[in-house]
Amino acid sequence: MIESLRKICRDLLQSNEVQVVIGYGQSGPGKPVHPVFVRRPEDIHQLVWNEHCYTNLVAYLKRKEVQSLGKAAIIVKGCDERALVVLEKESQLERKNLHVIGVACEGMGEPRLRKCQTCKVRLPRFANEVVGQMASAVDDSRPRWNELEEFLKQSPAERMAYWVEELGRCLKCYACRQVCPLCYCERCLVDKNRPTCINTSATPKGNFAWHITRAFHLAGRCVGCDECTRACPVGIDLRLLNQSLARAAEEQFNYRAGMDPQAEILLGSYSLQDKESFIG
Amino acid sequence: MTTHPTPAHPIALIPVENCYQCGKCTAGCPMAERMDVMPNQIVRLAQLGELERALRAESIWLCVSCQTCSTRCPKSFDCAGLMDILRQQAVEQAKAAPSQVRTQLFQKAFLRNIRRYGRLNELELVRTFKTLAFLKDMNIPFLVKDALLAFKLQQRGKLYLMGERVRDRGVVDRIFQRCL
Amino acid sequence: MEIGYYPGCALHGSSNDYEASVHACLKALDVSLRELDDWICCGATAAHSLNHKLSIALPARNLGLAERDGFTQMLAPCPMCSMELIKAGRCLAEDPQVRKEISGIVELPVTGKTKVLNLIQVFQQVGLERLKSSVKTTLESVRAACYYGCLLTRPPETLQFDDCEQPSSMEKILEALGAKVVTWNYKTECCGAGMTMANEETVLDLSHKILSNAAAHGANCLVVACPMCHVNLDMKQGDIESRFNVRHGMVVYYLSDLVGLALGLDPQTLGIDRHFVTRPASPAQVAN
Amino acid sequence: MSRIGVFTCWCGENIARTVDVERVAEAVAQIPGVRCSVHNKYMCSDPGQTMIREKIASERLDVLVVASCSPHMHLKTFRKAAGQAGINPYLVEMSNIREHCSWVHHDKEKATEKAIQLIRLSVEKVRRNRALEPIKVPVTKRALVIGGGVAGIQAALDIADTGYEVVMVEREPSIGGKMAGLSETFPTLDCSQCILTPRMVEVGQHSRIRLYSYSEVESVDGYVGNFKVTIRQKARYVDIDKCTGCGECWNCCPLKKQLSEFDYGMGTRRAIYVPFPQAVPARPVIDKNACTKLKKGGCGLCEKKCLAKAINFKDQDKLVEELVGAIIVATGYQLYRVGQDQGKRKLSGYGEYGYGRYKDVIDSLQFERLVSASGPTGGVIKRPSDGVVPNTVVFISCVGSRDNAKGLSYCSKICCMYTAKHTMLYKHKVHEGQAHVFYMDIRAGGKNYDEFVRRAIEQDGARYHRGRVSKITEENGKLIVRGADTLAAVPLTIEADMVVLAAAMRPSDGAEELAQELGVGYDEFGFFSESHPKLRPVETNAAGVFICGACHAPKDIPEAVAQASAVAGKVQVMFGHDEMTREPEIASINEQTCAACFACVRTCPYHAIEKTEIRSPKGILVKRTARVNSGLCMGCGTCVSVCPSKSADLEGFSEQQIYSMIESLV
Amino acid sequence: MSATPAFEPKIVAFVCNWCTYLGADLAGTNRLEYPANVRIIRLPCTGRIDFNLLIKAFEMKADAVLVSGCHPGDCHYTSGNYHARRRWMLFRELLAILGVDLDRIHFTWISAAEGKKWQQVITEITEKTREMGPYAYLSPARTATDEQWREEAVS
Repeated sequence: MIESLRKICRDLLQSNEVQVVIGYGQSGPGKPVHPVFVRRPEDIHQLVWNEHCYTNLVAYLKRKEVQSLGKAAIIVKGCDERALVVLEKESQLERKNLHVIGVACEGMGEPRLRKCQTCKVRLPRFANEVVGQMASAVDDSRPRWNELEEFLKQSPAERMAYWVEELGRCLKCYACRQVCPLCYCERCLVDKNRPTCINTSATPKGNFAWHITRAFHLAGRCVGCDECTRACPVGIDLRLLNQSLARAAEEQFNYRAGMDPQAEILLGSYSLQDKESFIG
Repeated sequence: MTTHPTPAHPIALIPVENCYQCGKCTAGCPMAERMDVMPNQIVRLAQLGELERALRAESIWLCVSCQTCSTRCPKSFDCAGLMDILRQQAVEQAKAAPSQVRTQLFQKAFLRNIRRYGRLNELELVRTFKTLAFLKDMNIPFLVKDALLAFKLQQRGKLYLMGERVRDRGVVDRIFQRCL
Repeated sequence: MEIGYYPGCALHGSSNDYEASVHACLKALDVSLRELDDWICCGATAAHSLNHKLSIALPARNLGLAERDGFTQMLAPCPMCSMELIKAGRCLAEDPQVRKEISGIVELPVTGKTKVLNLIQVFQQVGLERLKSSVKTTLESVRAACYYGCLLTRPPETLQFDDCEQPSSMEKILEALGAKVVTWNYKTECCGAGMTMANEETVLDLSHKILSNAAAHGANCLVVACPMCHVNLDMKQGDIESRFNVRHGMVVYYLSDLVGLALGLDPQTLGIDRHFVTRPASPAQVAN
Repeated sequence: MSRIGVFTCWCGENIARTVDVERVAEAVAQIPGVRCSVHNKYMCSDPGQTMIREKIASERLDVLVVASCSPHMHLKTFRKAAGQAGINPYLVEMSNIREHCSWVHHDKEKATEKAIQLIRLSVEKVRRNRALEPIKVPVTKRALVIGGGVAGIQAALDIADTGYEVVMVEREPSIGGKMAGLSETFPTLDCSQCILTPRMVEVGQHSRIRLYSYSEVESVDGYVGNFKVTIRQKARYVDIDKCTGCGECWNCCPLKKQLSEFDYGMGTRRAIYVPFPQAVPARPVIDKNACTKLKKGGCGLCEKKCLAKAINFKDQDKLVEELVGAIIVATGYQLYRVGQDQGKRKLSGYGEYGYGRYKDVIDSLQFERLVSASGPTGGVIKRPSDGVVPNTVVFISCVGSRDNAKGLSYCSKICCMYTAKHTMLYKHKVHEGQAHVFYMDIRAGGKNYDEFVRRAIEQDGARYHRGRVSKITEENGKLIVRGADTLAAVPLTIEADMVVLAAAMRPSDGAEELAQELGVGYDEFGFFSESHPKLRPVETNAAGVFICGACHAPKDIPEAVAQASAVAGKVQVMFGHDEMTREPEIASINEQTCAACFACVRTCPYHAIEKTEIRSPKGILVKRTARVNSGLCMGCGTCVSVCPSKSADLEGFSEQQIYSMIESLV
Repeated sequence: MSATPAFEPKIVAFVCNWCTYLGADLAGTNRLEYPANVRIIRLPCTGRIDFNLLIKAFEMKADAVLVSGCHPGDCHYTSGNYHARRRWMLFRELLAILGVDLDRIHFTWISAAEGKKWQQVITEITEKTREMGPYAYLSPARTATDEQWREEAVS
């Protein structure tokens, strides 16, 4: 598996088809897995593949310094690939300038990550080539909104209390923004003044303003890679916010971000039939 | 006297007001020549709430449920469906046109028959139907009319003296109980 | 291929010739029919004329049985039955409320997911190519007027089968068998259906028109896929002739009869000898 | 720090009754930056406006708030006044303390409080207003007319006659449209071609009209006043400049049996042909699907015969560009196809009427050709199947129209009239003939219209039956029409020799695609939408694009012509100025911060935002960005909401303005 | 019941310039009285009404927010309100999970002809909000509507 992966990448570099391979590396067994940017065929051994390769490398494509390395090959799992689809629709990348190496994925982490437990796209669909194949069939019977529904059993005030508490811990470090493969604005709204649309103070107001904006800017875009939650140094479960919007998109508009390259972007289109029961 | 449709009334559930009286139902109806009230008039009466006259009309019993009216209706109004409901009402309210009694009797006999056996027992159906009809109109020719036919069917091995019956006749009867 | 089979009362009664014919020629095409166990009557016109709920419940019971026995597809050669079954199926599929209520009434969980087929659809599944290839005696002497009547195509939005004004599915099958078909005007006119007993004159009038028009357009036989139509056009043909004092002598075949003959089956097996009108040269004889 | 002036109005008692104007003025004076807060009985009156101008001078004010009525009422007034006093009009805001305050509240205390707050809102907004200059857009004084039917012809001539250039694009080989094929017109029964052909000739010869026949609009770029239109000239295989229209070619062409489009298949033409004798341009075209030379390289007779050497078998489609300032859509209609195929999924045909199967069941335009003196039968009514003169003709109205089941819910409006006309024309030509009409309602609103229908019934003996027809069948040479007469409450069967179906009017093929190309709205049936049903009936929501004739909705000739002239009027107004001024309160994009996600491009209702690339002088791509086309933007601000980085902003309702308004609510 | 008679709710209305604003004007011309608690912020189109504005309004201690524009099909800019409709639909979902009191945020279509509707809407919202009492945005304190929610939840 890893060998065939390395071979493909080595060939790509040798043939100079790409100038850099964005993949996973590990400084030693048991050591944490980290992204590597392999630029020379001889360094290809740096590449690893194991069940700790859960990060979504797509986020690195938006980095100027990575772009400056030349045409890239990127290693993606089925779920990561959804982000590529969104980025392409939002004309953030041109597929022809990117070589996508898909890897069949049985799920990441021990125990399995939450996102993996209900994953529906374990095989990349649009990659230039896919390494490995599925041992087990994708089981999409798994209810995907359990946590959300659990959470919604609380009363509004209880929820509010929860978030005031949770978001109260927010340091405004914006790691959630940095790791998000889909946050690519050159100047984030939160850094804009005259006017200051988002209250930047570390008060409940400020915290909510930021996290509402972050979540809503991902409405109909978030592909549920959970990088934001993973990256949060104070462990705020941002996944819930993203999920609430993802579910709405799916149930109200039968839309799943990054699944269908043909589908019109959710908040870039409308239908005369859109529900409006909530409008008086 | 007129029965105006109330929400309780099944007629109120079908959108009679959709009909704009173009008459295409009447135009295509194979039975229209024989009808006393034209199909489009039946719908009109329903629109006006003049159900009494619709229920007493012979037409609803002449309707053969061929669905031509519903199929060609430019407003996709289910005229044949209305006929069904009117028939049901006419029987419930005992307003069915006497001249068309045979059709009703036949259908009653039919249902009685399958209620008993679960499947149609043709010979018995004819027997019950003819008897019922005879009791109504004492019309001997009609009573004996098809006797010869039975013989012809016999010749062709198409006559079953003992009709089929389903094993679980209990459930059939319970279904009837729950519906009627 | 094996599919479920709902004969309906007629085919187990005076239309047993139709059943014989269907069985024989489907067998010849390796379609085995599994009869629905302990099926009940679909209720026919009587039910929907007299009680709406009953007109759903009776067919629903059968759909329930079909689901119990795991039928995905079920042939109902009688268009009345198939229409009632499909209609009930739709009501159930559309409305969970109805599903709940009816399941209670018929004492079986029923969702209406079983696909109910008419005879023509089964032939279509077998495929025209297959039919062509298995022809033993071509029917070139046949000039058939295909008669669909009402319930094969109507109501269209319920049945979703063929073109309700200009159906052509039977023609396609017969042409595949080398028969000629005539274009005529009464393909989808009504023959009087279940009025045979109660309102005979009507039936005779309507059926007379159909027979005459077919003859006028040069047909030497009628082809039907409905027991009731067969009764009215074949069994009643004598009465029609005496009532209008004409001589029709129009043989009325079931679609399966002609398919069977083309496959080389003999008229007896197909129950053709049990028809009332058998006079003019039957294509089988010509073929031999 | 701006010097703000606030002018509060009494509006006589209207405001003063429930709002303590003096107190308001005093309170407002306390707001930082307010240099002057005064009140007047009637701010909109001359004294009021004079007061404003004086204060501007005396207090050296640079921005103003007028607290009076609705901005929809007087914003223009006060902006003008300020302008006269040397203040940029866009530095003036209004507070609506009448409609939104004094008129709807009775509690003077609360009303006064609210008035103060409303004014504070406006003050906070106006502080951040920017001086704006109305956008000047140069106007190209040429009009494009798409479609050369009667509507297009009328519009083109009206515009050209006022001295402006017109470019006309017609899809068919000749202009004239549907009207050119009609026999006689209701309610006057005057010959259609006699009215139309002179107008066609005028177009053909007009010095200011450039006619592209047998051509289609390929693409449209630019915006109001400055459209760049690409026109596809379809290969005609005849050089119309060389051609003299002598007729040698089509007289010698051996392929005589081509069905004539102009006669709707009732007559024939050659492979090289002029659609009809009075065609404009009177130049032939070669049907490449028929011509043996073009198909197999044979024949070529016409080429040999043509002394002018005008035949060119190597001809190919050409693309030409035209610059125009206004676009007039007059693409007209087509008849609903009664047979099965509608080319449009949701429509279905009338299998029950046997159109296409029975030769003698024809549609209304085919009948027009049959009665037209210039038609295939020379005006003698012969039925298509065997050329026999029909003794009984059944006319059926509402075929497709008002038939939801077939997909068209609307009334085609003209069928009642032309059907009546048809019965008359028939009666006038076949005296012993009997016309039957099946109708649902007779809609004959219009000058002398109902009288006309009555004449058909009373004088020409047309028999009208109120009911639809269910089925048509053919039996030994007769068409058996099974209908109903609902007034007599009887089913009615008529044995006819010919049946004429008044098929519904539908927009021409390609109307929707054209609408999309032009950014014009259209309804579920493909008819173009006007921008306001009452007040802007010939404008569309795309500035500079106008509509007239049947592309907008079913209509008859007089209506189409009236609309065409109306359009011409609109265009003349537009061309009356060298440049157009447009409201400057429109969107703009901060190209430094734009992330080029192009959400704005997708959501802009006017396609006013374009994807562009910023390149260094050397041509190296610096970045991609969205850019607003000020000629197209109408200032709705949808782009601002969808822009994640708020690189988009809207003059007059800028982020700064709105936020400071909200903040002023504390 | 946290409301005190002294409490006057602050209601911010974001309305489009062509339908609802004119509807409010019409209410004026017809002298249709309604409570004086609403503050209108005029925007060209509902398409311009960004969710950040609504948050801002709550931050500025609005007790209720109204968003209103042209009925579907009537948008002066042809489709601004359709885009808005989708946005709001999703935005409400987000507010819901955050526990923001959805009875404090209202959406309506009010045309230029519906002065009456404007009057009713404003009156209802004001009364309702007055009953609910001041809105403590982001305070976990249990509100009246919350109790109500609980009852519905158990029933």
